[in-house]
Amino acid sequence: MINKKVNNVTEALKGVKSNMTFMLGGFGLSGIPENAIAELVKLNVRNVTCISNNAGVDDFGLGLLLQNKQIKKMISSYVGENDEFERQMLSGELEVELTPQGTLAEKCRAAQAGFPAFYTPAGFGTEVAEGKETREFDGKMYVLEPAFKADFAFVKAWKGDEAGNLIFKGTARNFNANMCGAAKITVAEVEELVPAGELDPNQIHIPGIFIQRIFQGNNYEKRIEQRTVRQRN
Amino acid sequence: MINKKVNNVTEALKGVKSNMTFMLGGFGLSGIPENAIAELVKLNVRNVTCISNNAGVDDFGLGLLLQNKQIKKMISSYVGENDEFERQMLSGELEVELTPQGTLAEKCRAAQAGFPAFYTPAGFGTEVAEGKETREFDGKMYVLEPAFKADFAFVKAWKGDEAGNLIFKGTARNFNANMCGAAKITVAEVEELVPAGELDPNQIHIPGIFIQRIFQGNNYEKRIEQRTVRQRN
Amino acid sequence: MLDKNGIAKRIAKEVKDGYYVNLGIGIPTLVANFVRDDIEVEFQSENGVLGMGPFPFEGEEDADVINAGKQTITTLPGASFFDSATSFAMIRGKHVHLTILGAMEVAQNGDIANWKIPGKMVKGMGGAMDLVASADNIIVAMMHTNKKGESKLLKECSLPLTGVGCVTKIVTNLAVLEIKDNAFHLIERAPGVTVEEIKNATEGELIVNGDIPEMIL
Amino acid sequence: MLDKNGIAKRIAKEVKDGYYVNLGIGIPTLVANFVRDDIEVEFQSENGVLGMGPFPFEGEEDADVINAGKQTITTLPGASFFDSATSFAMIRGKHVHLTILGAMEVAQNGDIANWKIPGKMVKGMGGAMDLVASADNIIVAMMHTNKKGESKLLKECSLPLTGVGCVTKIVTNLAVLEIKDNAFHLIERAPGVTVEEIKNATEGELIVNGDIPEMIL
Repeated sequence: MINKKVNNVTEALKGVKSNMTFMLGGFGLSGIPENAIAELVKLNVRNVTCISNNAGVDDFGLGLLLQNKQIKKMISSYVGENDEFERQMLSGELEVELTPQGTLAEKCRAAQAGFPAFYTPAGFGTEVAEGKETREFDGKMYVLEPAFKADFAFVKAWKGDEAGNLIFKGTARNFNANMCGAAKITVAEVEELVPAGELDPNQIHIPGIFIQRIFQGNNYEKRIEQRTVRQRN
Repeated sequence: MINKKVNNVTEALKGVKSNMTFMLGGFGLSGIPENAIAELVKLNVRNVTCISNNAGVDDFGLGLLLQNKQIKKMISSYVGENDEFERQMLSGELEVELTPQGTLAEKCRAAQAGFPAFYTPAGFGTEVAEGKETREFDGKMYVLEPAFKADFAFVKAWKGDEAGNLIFKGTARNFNANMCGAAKITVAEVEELVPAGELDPNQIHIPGIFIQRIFQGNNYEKRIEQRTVRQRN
Repeated sequence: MLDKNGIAKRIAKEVKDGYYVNLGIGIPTLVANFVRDDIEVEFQSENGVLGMGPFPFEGEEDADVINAGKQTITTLPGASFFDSATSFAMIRGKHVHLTILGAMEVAQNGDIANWKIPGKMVKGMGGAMDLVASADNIIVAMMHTNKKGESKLLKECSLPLTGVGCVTKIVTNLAVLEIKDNAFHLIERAPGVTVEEIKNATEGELIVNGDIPEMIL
Repeated sequence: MLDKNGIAKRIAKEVKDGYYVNLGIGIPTLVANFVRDDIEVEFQSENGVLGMGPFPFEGEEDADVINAGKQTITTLPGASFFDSATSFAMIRGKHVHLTILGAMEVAQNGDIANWKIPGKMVKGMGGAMDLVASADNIIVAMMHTNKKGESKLLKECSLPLTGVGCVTKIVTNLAVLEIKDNAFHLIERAPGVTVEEIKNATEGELIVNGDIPEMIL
């Protein structure tokens, strides 16, 4: 067993520098790597490019890096619910590359799986396809999209073992699974880190080969963005 | 819940005809859809094209269809361990399209996921790439491979529920997972079929949306091709 | 004239037995409330869940179980969770049978715009571009006109497109329309709405063939 | 001169701490027996398992747990099972650090042929084409000459290729060689084998620079 365990978030983020490109898992605030984000704020790396489906809210998630003006460019599919984001984008301080959500996921998976690019129908005929190669297959038009290239991927899982194997919970899996192994170094933080052998090999969502460092995260806030409930009758 | 359960293999294979293209899961004899294969022999459909990593052995797996001369063409990555196969191929009775194993898997996944084609480095500069489009990305050469098109996919899982959700066991997962949803109709046979709600939604390998019909299989032989053991000391 | 729930109720009749359905944010979300309970339907949310149920009871919310609108949800028996790439494999691979989404504009050739107002509103397309580029069966749920009273059914979209030539059916507060041969074809009128009113509210080419029935809800 | 176990033993020294390794059928499979036990290594098998252990005890074989050679195996703590597409994502995505495989022929430019003898043997390439096209670090394990005594280290492969310009290291029963600048570079001699013997058994361009040490096993 190749041991991927590091002792804390500081060790896990060793080598993180300004001007790098990061991938960050999560959908909205669900499944975001809270510990890594807090450490990025602390490290105060600047001019970074972040690949993340969303940009957090004003005071949580990637919103914390935005408040701190650490982000040069965001690559996302949906960036609503964030006033500071909108302000920086409209003022030109922040570069934004909006990417269809399925394309975003597959650009991660392509990087993970060694595909240089792929053809997708999403965005054909729209401004997303401007300047990109397009091509017809079986009478339908597709856009050629390149795989992402990133320095670090920060993902958050529910359980993990020392071999780096990950199990996610519910819809917190989202982009976290696809970002594993899609950057030069993948750092996984987990709610529960167990010794190798405790997880069923048949029930691993992401095998440890895709992970370089894993650590036991702490103080998860797991904030809910839209608390919707029904009444008991 | 959309119920995918059918009562038996006969119902599951309704619509199967001669001249069709089938996908069949399994690696060697591990994880092959034994019940579907037996029914294909019984139905005696002819001139079929089979997409399957291997071709079984002389008296089991797809070897049974070969003995019966039902197969017109095999698309596989490895076809050793089968004398009848070799005889039919060398005599020209059987058409064979050998495909690198990773390409075979991805041609299934592309069909499942709605990608028309993909670029892979496998086979570049070899006879596998003859007549195919090639292209350079970042100084490396790739071959363009189209997604498979098939009429039926026959897969075998360990557990399944009435909603069509599947859980595989061990290395019997192999191509079974990638073939789900890669043909017009996917038929899953399982060792244990349970009511919806009994499987943990977090531990489903293949969601039921990729499956059209599921049935409780029976009489699994699960033959071992290379029984290798060590001695207790 | 229909309200939002009325539009949702009418669209619910398009949901057939055995359908996997992706519901967009807004009016489309309401559709789930009106689907007949004698048919089998499963709702997919592109953030990674199939088999969505109602909102949780108070106190049972789980931050790890949400829909694409970031709302807390529950799951029904037979549900499954999966990653984003697999979710869009379902969508791109045409395993989802029906997509219902809102729009700011629809053109008579089936173009749709619903993600950006240049210089004003740039929230992003989310999964909408993948959905409209992939689905064979797309229903747009929207008001017939915008807040200024201007038609949203146009000869050509003025806003940046989400997808080209992809919308086949529209249900508005005034009517049900199909798009074919580069025109809106009026199929049904909302209760109490005249063909004339629909004509006046439709900027694009409107085809009215014979008597147009009032919709049954 | 080395036997098969000797070749495997020498190759095992190339396996470094922290490596994920894919072992082909034949001599490569034997390498696992000789890897130092003070380093952390995991073996991947392309049919869908990471963290392979030894063969099972008699009576504990499981038809659902095999390697790419279709042999029954066991798994070690930290193991995982996955589908074929994910397995080749590991390989194509360069997450596997070292690939060890057999060959029928290797050319001085790094070409390899190991899957087909036209008109005679056509078993298929299995995962070999994906492995050699993807891996940065490929070691070929083979006999220096074939059964007829003809060299397998050639100027050009005569058999259909498995991959082009991909082999960087070869360990045979006679020597360890590196491929660069369109030539075989002799690095080590097998115990008791002379440079002359290696020259005679090598059809391709062979570079011998200075004294060539005998390998330490």
